[in-house]
Amino acid sequence: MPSAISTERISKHFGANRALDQIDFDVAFGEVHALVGENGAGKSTLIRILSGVHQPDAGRILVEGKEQRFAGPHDAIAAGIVTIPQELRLVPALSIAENIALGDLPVRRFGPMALIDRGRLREQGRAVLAQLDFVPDVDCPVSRLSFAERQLVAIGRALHRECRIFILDEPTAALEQHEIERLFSVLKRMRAQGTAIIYISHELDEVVEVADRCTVLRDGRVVASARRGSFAVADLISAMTGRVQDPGGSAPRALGPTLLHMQRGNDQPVSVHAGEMIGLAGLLGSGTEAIMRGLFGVLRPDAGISVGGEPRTLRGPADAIASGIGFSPGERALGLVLNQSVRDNILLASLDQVTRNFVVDRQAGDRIAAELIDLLDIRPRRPELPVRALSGGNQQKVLLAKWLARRVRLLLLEEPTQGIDVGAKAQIHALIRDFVTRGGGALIASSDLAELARLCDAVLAVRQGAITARLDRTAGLDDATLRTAIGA
Amino acid sequence: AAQSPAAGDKITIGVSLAQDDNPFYIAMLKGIRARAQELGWDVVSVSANEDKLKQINGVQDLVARGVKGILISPIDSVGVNAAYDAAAAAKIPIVSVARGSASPNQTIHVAMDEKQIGRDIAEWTAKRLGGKGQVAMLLGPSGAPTFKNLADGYTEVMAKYPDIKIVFRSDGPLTRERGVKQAEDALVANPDLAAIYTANDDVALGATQGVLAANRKGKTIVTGMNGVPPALRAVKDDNMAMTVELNPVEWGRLGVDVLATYLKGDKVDPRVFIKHQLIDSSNVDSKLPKS
Amino acid sequence: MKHTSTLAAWRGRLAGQIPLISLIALCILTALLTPRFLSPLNLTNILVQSSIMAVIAIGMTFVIVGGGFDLSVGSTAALAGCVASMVMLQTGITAGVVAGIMAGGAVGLVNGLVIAFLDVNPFITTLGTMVLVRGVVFLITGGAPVSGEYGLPGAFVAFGSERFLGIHLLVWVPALLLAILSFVMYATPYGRRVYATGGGREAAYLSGIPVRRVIASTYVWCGALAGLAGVMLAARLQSGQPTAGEFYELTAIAAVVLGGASLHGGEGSLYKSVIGVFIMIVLGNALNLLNVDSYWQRVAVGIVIVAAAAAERLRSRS
Amino acid sequence: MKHTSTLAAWRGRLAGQIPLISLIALCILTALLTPRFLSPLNLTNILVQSSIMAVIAIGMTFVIVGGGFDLSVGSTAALAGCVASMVMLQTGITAGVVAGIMAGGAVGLVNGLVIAFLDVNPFITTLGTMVLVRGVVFLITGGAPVSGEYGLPGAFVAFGSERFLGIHLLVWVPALLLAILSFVMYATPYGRRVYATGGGREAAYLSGIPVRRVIASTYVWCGALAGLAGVMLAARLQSGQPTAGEFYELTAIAAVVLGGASLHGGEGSLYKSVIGVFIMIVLGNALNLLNVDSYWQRVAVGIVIVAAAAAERLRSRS
Ligand SMILES: Nc1ncnc2c1ncn2[C@@H]1O[C@H](COP(=O)(O)OP(=O)(O)OP(=O)(O)O)[C@@H](O)[C@H]1O
Ligand SMILES: Nc1ncnc2c1ncn2[C@@H]1O[C@H](COP(=O)(O)OP(=O)(O)OP(=O)(O)O)[C@@H](O)[C@H]1O
Ligand SMILES: [Mg+2]
Ligand SMILES: [Mg+2]
Repeated sequence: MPSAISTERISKHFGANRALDQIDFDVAFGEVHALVGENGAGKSTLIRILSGVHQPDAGRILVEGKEQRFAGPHDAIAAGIVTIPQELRLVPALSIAENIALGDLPVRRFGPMALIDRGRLREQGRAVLAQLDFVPDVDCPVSRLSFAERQLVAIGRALHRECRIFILDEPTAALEQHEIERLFSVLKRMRAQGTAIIYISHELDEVVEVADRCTVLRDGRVVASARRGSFAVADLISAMTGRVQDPGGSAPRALGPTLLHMQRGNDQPVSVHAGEMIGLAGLLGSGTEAIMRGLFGVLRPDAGISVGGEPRTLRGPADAIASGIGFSPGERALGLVLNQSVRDNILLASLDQVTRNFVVDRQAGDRIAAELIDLLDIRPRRPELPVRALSGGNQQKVLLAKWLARRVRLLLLEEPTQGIDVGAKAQIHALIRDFVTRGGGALIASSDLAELARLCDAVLAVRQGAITARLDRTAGLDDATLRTAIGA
Repeated sequence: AAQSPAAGDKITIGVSLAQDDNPFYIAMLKGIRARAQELGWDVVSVSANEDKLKQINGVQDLVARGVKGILISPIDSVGVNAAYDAAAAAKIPIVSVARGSASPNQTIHVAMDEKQIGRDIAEWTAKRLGGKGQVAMLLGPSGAPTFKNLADGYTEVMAKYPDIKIVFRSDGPLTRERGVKQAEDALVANPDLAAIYTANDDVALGATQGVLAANRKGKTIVTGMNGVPPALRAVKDDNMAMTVELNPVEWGRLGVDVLATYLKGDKVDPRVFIKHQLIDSSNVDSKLPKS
Repeated sequence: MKHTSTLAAWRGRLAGQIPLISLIALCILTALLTPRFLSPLNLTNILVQSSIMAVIAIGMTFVIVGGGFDLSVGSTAALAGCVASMVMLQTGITAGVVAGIMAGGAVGLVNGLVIAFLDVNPFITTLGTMVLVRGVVFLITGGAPVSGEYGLPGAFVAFGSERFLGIHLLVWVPALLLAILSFVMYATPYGRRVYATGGGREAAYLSGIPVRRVIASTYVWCGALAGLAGVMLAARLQSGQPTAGEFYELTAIAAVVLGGASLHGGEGSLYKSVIGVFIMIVLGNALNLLNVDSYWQRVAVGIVIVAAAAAERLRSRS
Repeated sequence: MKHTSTLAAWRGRLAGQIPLISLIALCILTALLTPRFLSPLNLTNILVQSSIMAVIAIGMTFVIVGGGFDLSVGSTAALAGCVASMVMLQTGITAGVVAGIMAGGAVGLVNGLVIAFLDVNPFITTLGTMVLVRGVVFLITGGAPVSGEYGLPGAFVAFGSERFLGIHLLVWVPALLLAILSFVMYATPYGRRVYATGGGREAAYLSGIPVRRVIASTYVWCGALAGLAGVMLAARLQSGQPTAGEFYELTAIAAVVLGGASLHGGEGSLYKSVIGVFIMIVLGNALNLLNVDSYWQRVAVGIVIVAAAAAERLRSRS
């Protein structure tokens, strides 16, 4: 039996940048084939080619052994390929139900006329989301949903389409353990029904759990491919990075003065000391976003905030930044000016620091940008490249670099390692640790409870908008306790 | 039939002019208001700004307001017939001033003889040029019949002079700015230009600046039309060769008088003409305000 | 709990109707200031005066919901009116009307192809066609109004003034269009594709919606409806007028935006755009009835436009 | 390898200069068709004719880079010209010029405050002020040009025609502005904030940039520069003209977009906008010199605008 879909020597360039180099790749019906690799390795580019968004410079795509050319996504969809792209693409003004059925609306026919069947539209939306244990009002416009909820809608949209080949590009980046498990059970059922699945993730544990086969990309080339049972997390890492991972140990740190303190009603206080990393954990829609934004002055907090021991009213991000706070939002597009260069984005919050005599000191700016690009290993090392041309993981690093350039004392980080490869994740963890060791503080909201458990000195659990518990490392911290605390 | 107003009942008349931002119509409205006040009438004015539909709408609004008579300077001779129909349906007399209409419901037209004015300008220019030379025409807005008639009269006469050639024609809005730019370009394209015809004084005043800038003062003459004060001064200063005085204030007064006569029930000719006069250096002094 | 949520829902529903509320407020205020406002004659006038702009605004809504912009509608209406008149004088009324609408559709098609398939900015493309089409109109008419020796056919001119069931024929046109096309926008897959394309082109594209074809189609709608408006205008002006329709584009876009559509695309509804047209027309009518000086009228129009738009913004704030 | 990358870099650099290339192509074509095009008189004319629109386009670039839109520049220029003339006749030249520019800045401030702080759509806000300001101009002037009994002061009128180092004073103004303001846009934190705000308002906000103040400031620039342009226009027309500046808004926006700015904000440069102005002015000049019929001129202008914009698009495609 031929493969469901396969590629032969696919290559793709962006300008002088070679994203893919002679890729041979295939997936069979009833198989989950995982694709892993560092940020910028070319995974998404390969997916975009398989789903008709990009056209390859060279090479062939075969669907069930027959060569196919995709002029656009509609051709790929017609060939039975459904994709959840890495960047969520939803229509904010349309309802959840309409987004799910976008491009394939249920209709009733009256002779030549086709009218939308709204009842069926809603039902389909509800049914498909129920598989993921997500039961929203499907008439609600997507613009009102949180990032993670939108990710569920995007998954729902893909599940809605009957397909023979299903491609998921980092579908779980913002998701909770519970939703991830639901997704996996759906995937397993689809595999049992004979669907071919391509799965991309930086969560190598997930990959080992779900994949029948795993291919590793590095710098646009296939460097390894193995079947279930013959690969483990460590092998994948060394294939991806070409080196053996050293587990970053956490050096003991001395706590400094309180950097941030917030007390709301009867809640547990939020307090971050210099040298401390505090986690913020909560289920979908539990209100961690609102807490972070309140601390950054975006939402008017209903509580006394003090920064560095002094009470402050934060009237906006500018106030928060002036008090030494930096914030990186979970949705990258909100933190980056996508059409501006890496350099300009890094300097965005520190323009006044690099200004001499009312003029931006270009050399100083270039130096700072270059240092941070080095430090964070942002690739490609071209400060003048627009941020939109960077892979997702590298964009995430730029977001962090922006605040390191500003030398803030306190970082508010939402999903700081979302979509980041293992190597880079360790790098970023090390960077945050280093930042904290040098007298900074960090408040980290993450849906990855294991990450919080590994990283933080204490984790605050959020339920229905209230901070209900504080779990200290000294009292033992692991994802199971966290899960119980947030009510998962 | 005309209704004769009951004594003591204050009469309101409606006015719909083609533009409200043109000195010509501003002066005309002044004349209308002044004469109406003398008669003890009220005036309601709506503007159209060269938008035909807006003029129809405005007249409809006047009819809805219950005016006793309407003075209109129609933007187009056919295009605003619906305005005349609306007035007729309400049995309100409607008098065209300056521009005219082909509508059968036009009660009276207080007109100027546009073609004749164009001919007169052309004759004057031809005489001044000695029957030969290149001429540029800066016309009015495309499609407006008044300016078409003026230009037709002008070209009709110039056609009779074999040595006079019209080498440049352009239409557009009646602004000073356009006059400058078009004159500049016309003079680059035709450095020996002997005369520039313009459809109105504002364009003419702009054109004189273009002539000055190209160092053609005295060699390229500019003619205008309307006789507004700055143009008279330019004629006096020898920057402009000639303009045509229409005296819009008088025109407005005449319109009100014609309407008054009609409302009294007296008979009026369907077409009443207003006089025009060419103004050049020979007679400009009598027209300038005494200071 | 139940109580507040009903209240909130009501507030939300009210907020969605701010254009309508603004219109009603405007009407009440005018009616208080002058009783003539509510006279049957005046109400009829308002309907007739709104009809042509309403047809254009309906077409403009397609384009704006699809994420575009069309400055060429005024010139297109003039073209259609002149073409219709010329053909009508030769061949007959039906042929003339069809020719006018098709001329409009052709302009829309050009706009649509250039914008959707060559990716040229809609502002600049339709500014170009606005100027170009006006040139074509002057070329084919020689700049003079088209009404033939003896005027346009009587039956056609009558269309500009006759009534059916007491309502002017000119008013029936947008009324029927509104009913049919609202249905198309709301209930057919095509309509939802327009919203999806305008609201998120990438998402629509990745869902297999032929976004380019959808975008091009919105301009064809807009052009054809501007053409129809031009034909109606010719009936009302009893001639094809080459200079007709100046500034229509800005009025139409203003009406659509006053109706709550977003110039970023994906939002807006035909019915609210028509409300926007009424706001503009009633405002002009009221100022005329109140004998407001034409210079002050401009000041008042400017203020009301901004105020109405500001009120509409309160919605997204609340 | 080295070779191809230099080639690619060159191609990229060329593609960034498509507006300039279009302009040069247009000039060469015209010069071949008529030798008069390159005469010193004509080149001077082109510079002078471009100067006023260039000043407006520079201001418009601020607004468009900041993610906005301004339709009110034409009315604002008329207001400034009339205010300057009126004040000048009373008080003196300097006071008049300052009053004109400040009147423009005041209109810009109103636009900016309404748009940035009330979140009203820029299109509708500036459409409103466009109409409103025109009304104010007519009110203060009574609709008649302002030039006093004996004309505006001679020294002021001379400014509209005199030269310095062989170049008209009118031309020096945009030249100096371009130099100074390009520096502001590129090298100062303020300039970078304008780009960031236009390119990603949310990201700029979350980076501590006072986006509302930045947006409002772009409209003040635009208004004040439109005011300055109005003053220059008054000098050139030797009077304050209440009807001046109609359609300036569309021409200015077209020039900025032809110069490669994005109407979505965050992209564009002052120098390229001025190139866009030259394209528009040279085109009109060329058609006049070639004695193209004014109807055909419209057709040609429309085609060239769309073609130039399409050429500019090729950049992002290649
Ligand atoms: N549109 C584009 N223009 C220019 N370069 C691009 C573009 N898209 C991707 N690239 C480049 O191609 C390379 C591969 O990117 P790709 O997005 O496929 O990486 P990825 O493996 O999906 O990374 P990540 O794990 O971070 O999502 C990167 O170097 C990236 O910078
Ligand atoms: N969101 C997008 N991302 C990337 N490329 C896009 C996007 N939108 C459009 N394109 C480009 O547009 C091209 C085709 O566009 P599109 O699919 O909209 O055409 P279409 O309307 O489907 O036409 P047809 O069905 O006739 O082929 C693609 O090659 C692609 O490069
Ligand atoms: Mg990727
Ligand atoms: Mg296609």
